[in-house]
Amino acid sequence: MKKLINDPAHYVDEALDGLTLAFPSLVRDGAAGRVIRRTHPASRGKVGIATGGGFGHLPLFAGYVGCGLVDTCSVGNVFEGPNVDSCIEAIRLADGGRGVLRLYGNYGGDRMNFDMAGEMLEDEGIACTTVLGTDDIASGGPDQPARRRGVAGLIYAYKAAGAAARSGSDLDEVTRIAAKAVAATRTIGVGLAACRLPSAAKPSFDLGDDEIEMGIGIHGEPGIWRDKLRPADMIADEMVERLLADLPPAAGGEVSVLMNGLGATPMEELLILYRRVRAQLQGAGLTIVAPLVGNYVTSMEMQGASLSIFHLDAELKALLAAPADCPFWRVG
Amino acid sequence: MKKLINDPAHYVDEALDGLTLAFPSLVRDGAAGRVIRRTHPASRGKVGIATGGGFGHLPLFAGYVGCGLVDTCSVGNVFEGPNVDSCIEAIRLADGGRGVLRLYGNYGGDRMNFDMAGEMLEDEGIACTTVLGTDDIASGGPDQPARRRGVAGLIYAYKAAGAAARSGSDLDEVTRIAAKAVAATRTIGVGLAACRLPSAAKPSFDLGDDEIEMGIGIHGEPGIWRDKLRPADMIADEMVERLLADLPPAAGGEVSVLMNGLGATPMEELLILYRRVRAQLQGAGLTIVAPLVGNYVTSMEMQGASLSIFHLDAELKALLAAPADCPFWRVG
Amino acid sequence: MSIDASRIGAAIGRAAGAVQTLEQELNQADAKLGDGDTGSMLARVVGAMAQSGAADATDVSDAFGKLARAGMSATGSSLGTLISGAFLSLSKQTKGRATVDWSDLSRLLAIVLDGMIARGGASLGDKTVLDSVHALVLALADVSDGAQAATAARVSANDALHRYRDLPCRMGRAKFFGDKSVGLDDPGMLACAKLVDAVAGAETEFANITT
Amino acid sequence: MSIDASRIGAAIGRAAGAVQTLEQELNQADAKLGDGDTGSMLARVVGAMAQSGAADATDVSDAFGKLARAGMSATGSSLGTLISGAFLSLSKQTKGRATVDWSDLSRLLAIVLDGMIARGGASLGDKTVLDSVHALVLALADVSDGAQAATAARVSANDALHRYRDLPCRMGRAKFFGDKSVGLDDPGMLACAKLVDAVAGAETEFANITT
Ligand SMILES: Nc1ncnc2c1ncn2[C@@H]1O[C@H](COP(=O)(O)OP(=O)(O)O)[C@@H](O)[C@H]1O
Ligand SMILES: Nc1ncnc2c1ncn2[C@@H]1O[C@H](COP(=O)(O)OP(=O)(O)O)[C@@H](O)[C@H]1O
Ligand SMILES: [Mg+2]
Ligand SMILES: [Mg+2]
Ligand SMILES: [Mg+2]
Ligand SMILES: [Mg+2]
Repeated sequence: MKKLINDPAHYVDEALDGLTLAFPSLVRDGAAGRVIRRTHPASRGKVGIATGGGFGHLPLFAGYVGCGLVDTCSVGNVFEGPNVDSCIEAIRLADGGRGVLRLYGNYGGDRMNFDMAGEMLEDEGIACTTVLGTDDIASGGPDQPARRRGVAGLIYAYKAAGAAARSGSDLDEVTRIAAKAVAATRTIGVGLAACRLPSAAKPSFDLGDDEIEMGIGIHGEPGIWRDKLRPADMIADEMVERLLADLPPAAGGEVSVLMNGLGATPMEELLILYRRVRAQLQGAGLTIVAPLVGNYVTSMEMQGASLSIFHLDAELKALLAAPADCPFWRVG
Repeated sequence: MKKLINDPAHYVDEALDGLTLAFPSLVRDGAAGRVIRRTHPASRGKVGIATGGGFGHLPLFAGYVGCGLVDTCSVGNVFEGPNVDSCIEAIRLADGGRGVLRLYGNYGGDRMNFDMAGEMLEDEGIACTTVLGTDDIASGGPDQPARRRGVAGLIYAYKAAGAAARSGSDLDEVTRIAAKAVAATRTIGVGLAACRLPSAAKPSFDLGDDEIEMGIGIHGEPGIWRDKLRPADMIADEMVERLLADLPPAAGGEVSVLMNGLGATPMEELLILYRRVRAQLQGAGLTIVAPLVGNYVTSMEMQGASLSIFHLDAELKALLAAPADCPFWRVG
Repeated sequence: MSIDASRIGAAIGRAAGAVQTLEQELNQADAKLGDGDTGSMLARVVGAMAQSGAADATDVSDAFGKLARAGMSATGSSLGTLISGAFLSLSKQTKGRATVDWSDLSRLLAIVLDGMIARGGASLGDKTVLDSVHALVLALADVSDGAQAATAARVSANDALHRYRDLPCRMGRAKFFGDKSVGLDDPGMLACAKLVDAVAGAETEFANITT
Repeated sequence: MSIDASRIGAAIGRAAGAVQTLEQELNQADAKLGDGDTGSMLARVVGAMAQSGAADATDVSDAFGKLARAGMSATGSSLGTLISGAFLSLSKQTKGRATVDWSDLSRLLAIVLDGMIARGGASLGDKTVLDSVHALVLALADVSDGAQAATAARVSANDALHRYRDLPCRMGRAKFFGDKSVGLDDPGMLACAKLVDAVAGAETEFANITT
C-alpha cells in the first residue's frame, strides 16, 4: 500500500498546511496549530460549535468548518482523538459569548479530552454542552445508543446545529437540534480494502482478494459479516434493509441520504450504489431530499462506502436546506 | 481489485442514472441516453459548448455540464470515445442558434466521432468549431502538441470557454478563448496503482508494491520513468520542474493549479502534495490564483495524482473567476 | 461462388464466436501501451454486428450497412470507429449489388484503407491496423475464389503481425515511447490477424497456418 | 531506596527504548478489533515523556507532572489520555514530596485507577488496561523495596494479560463483537505488560519471567 507522503511524523501537520493553503476560508490556530477555525469568525452573539477528532477522515472533521456549519475543529493525530489543549483552544475560539456546543463523534479519547477541556474551562465561564455522534448501527445494538460510534452521519448534525446557531438560536436550542439530528441519523459501512496508518508497517486489516466486510467501522473495526464480494445492488439492498430495520421513533416519510465513499472508491461506483439505494427507499415509501454522493467522510485510502439516512421532519428539513458554506459542502 | 458494481455491461448506464438522480441539474438525453445535458438549458442566443469522451473519469466529462461551463456531453463506454450518434445529439442539444464549440480531449476515437458528427450535421446548418485538450506533457514533446492527449487540464478550458460563452461572446471568440486556455495549460500525472476495466480480468497495468510511474496517462499509458516510490515532496518537485520546463510562450506571473486525485488517492495526500507544489511555484516567482485540490478528473480507482498548471493573463484570470455552477465545481 | 449477404452474416457470426475467447488477450495486449480496452470493445462491437441481421439483408451493400450501423452505435473507440467506417465504405462501394466477387475484394479494401487513413490521421508503417489492411489489399489482389482468398488473408494478416512486432509504434501516445512498443504486438493488428483467422477458417482447407 | 525524580526519569527512558521495538506489534494487536494505532501512539507518547526532563524535576510530583503534560500534548487517544491522566493523578497525590516509598505505590495506583475508571467510563473486568492496573494495585500491596516491586509488577501484569486473553472484551465497539476478542490480547493490557517488563527489568534480579 503506497502513500504519497513524507515523514509520517509530519503527516498531519503537512496536510493541515495544505488544507488551509488550498482553502483560504480555513486557518490553523492554537499553540500547536491543531485547531482549524474560520478565517473570518462568526460575529459575536452566535452560539459556537466546536468539533474535533482524529485525523485521516477528510473532509471530516476539519473540512466542515464554515458558515452555517461548525466554527472550530481540534485535530488529533491519525485515528487519535484531539489532545486536551487543542480541545480547550477549539472551545475558546468557538465562543462568541453565547456558549459552545461540543459536537463530535462518540470515541473514548475524544470524549475524555473534550470533557477535560470543559472542566478546565469552567473558570472562564464559557457555557458548554455536549452532543456525541452515534450513527453507526454496526457498533452497538438499538438498545445501546451510547456504544454507537459516530461516523459519516455526523455531518447532518453539523448541518442542522450549524443552521440553528446561525439563525440565532440559543445554546439549549442548538444543543437540542444537534441531539435531535443525531437521533435521526443511521449509518452503515461496507469495506472492500483497508487503509494503512502512515506510521504502520501493514494495512490495519486484511480482506481477501474477493472479500468484503459489512458493517465495518470508520477505522476498519470489524463489522457484522465478512464474505465474498457481491453485486453492488445486493450490497445496497442490505444496507438499506439494515438501516430501515433500525428506524428512529419519530421517522416520517422524508429522508436525506449520504452515499459516502471511504476514500478509494470511485465516484462511478457510489453513483451505481446510490441509484439502487434510491429505488429501494422509494419502494419503501420514502422520499429523498437533498441527497449527497461523494467522499464526505473517509478513512484515508480505505476502499468501500457508507450509507447514511437522515430522517427528516419539517424542522430538520428546513435546517438541512438553510444556507451553508465550507470547502466541501455548500448549500444555497 | 474489487469493484462495487453489477453487470459490467450496465456499468456506464447505471452510473449515469445515479449521476442524474443524485444531481438533478443534469439529465440524460439522446436516443440511447448517452448525452448528459443541463436540465434547464441555457437560453437561446448563447454559443453552445459540447464535450464528450470515454467513461470512467468522473467528474470529467459529464460532471462539468452546467452554467458557465459546458452545455452537453456525449458519453462513451469505459475508455472508449462517445459514438457518433451521441456526438450528433450532444452538438444538436448544445445549439442555441449561435453555433457550437466542440471541446474535448485529443484522443483518436473521440476525434473521429466528433468529426463525423460534424459532417453529418453540415446540412442542418449548425456552425461548429473544434478545440482539443492537449495538456498532457508526457504524451508528446513540446514540438508535438498534436500528439499530446487531453487530461485533467481540460477543465480549465471548460471554465474559460464556458465563461466566454455565458458572457455572450460569439463562436469565434469562444473558440479563441478555448484554444488559448488549452495552450496555457500543462499537466503531468504520477501513477501508484492501476485501475481495472469493469469487463477486464486484470488491472490494466502492474506496478510493483513500491513502484510508481511518472508521466502516466489517464488510462495508465506508460510514462516517462518507472521507479521506486519517493517522498511526496520529491515527486511534487519533479512535477513542478517538468511543468515549468515546458512553459507556454506567453506565460506570466500568475497561475491556477489543479492538484488532482486520480480516484483512489486520499485528500490528505493531495493536500500534502499541494503544500509543496505551492512552495515551489512561489519559489519560482509565481502567484497561485484559485487553486483546486481534489478529485476532478479520475481513472476509476487508479491511485495517483496529476498536477495541472494554468498560466493566466488578465483575460484568462477574469474568465476563471466568472461565476460557474455544476455538481463538482462552483465558482462565485 | 461469390460473396453475398448470407455469407457476410455467417462470417460475422464466426468472428463473434471467436472474439469471446480473444477478449482478455486483446485487452492485455492493449494494456501494455494503451488503455486495455481493445478486447472488451471488440467483443461488444462484433457481438452487436452479429445481432444486426446482416445475413438477412437485401444485398451486400445493405449487409455491410447493417454492420456499420451496429458498430457505430456500439462504440466510439478508435479501432471500433475505423472498423465501422470500413463497413460503411464497403456499403457505399457496393450500392445496388447483390453479390461481390472474391476478385473484387482487394480493390474494395484499397478504398476502405484510404478512408481509414483519412479518418484516423495515421499513416502506413505506423504499426496499426492500417498495416494489416494494407497487407490484405496486397494479398487479395490475385485471388479468384473463397479458398484462395481465405488462405491469402490468413497468411498475410499473420505475416504483417509478425513483421511489425519488432518495429516501433509510431502512432498516438505510443510514438513518444516508440521504443517501448518494440517486441509488442499492436492490439489492432493482433485482433485483425486473429479475427481473419476465425472468419477465414471455414473458407479454406489450409488449417496449418504458422502463428 | 525510594522512588525519586531521577528514578522516574530513568524508568521512562527504559520504556521509551522498549516501545520502539514494540510499535508494530502493538499496532497489529490493536488492528484486530480497533484502529491499529496503539503502538505508534505509545511510541510517540512515551518518546515525548522521555524528552520531558522528568529526571531533572524538583521532586516526584513535578516529575509526574512533566510526564503528564508531555503525554497530554502528544495525543488525545484513549490509552494515551488515560496514561497521561494517571501521571497527573500521581503528581497531585505526591504534591510536595521529594520521594515516594515503594510501599506507597499500591495505594497511589489505587487512586489512579479510580480516576481512570471515572474518566474513561469503563469497568474492571472489561478487559482493558484497567485490569492490568488493578492487578498491579493488588500485587504491589505488600512490597517494601524496588526489587520486590519490580518482580511483583512484572508477574502480575503478565498474569493479567494471560488471564484475560480468553475472555471477551466488554468495552467500546468490541463489546458488540465480544466473541471476536476471545483469544486476542487487549492492546492496552499487552502494552502494559511489555512496558512494565522493560521498566522493571533493571530493578530486579529475576530475569526469567514467563511470557
Ligand atoms: N488513428 C488510428 N489509425 C489507425 N489505427 C488506429 C488508430 N487509432 C487506433 N488504431 C488501432 O486501434 C488499436 C487500438 O484500438 P482501441 O483499443 O479499441 O482504441 P482506443 O485507443 O480508442 O482505446 C490500435 O492498436 C491500432 O491498431
Ligand atoms: N474507556 C477506556 N477505559 C479503559 N481503557 C481503555 C478505554 N479505552 C481504551 N482503553 C484501553 O486503550 C487501548 C486502546 O488504546 P488506543 O489504541 O491508543 O486507543 P484508541 O481507541 O483511541 O485508538 C485498549 O486496548 C484498552 O486497554
Ligand atoms: Mg485511535
Ligand atoms: Mg479506449
Ligand atoms: Mg484501447
Ligand atoms: Mg487504537
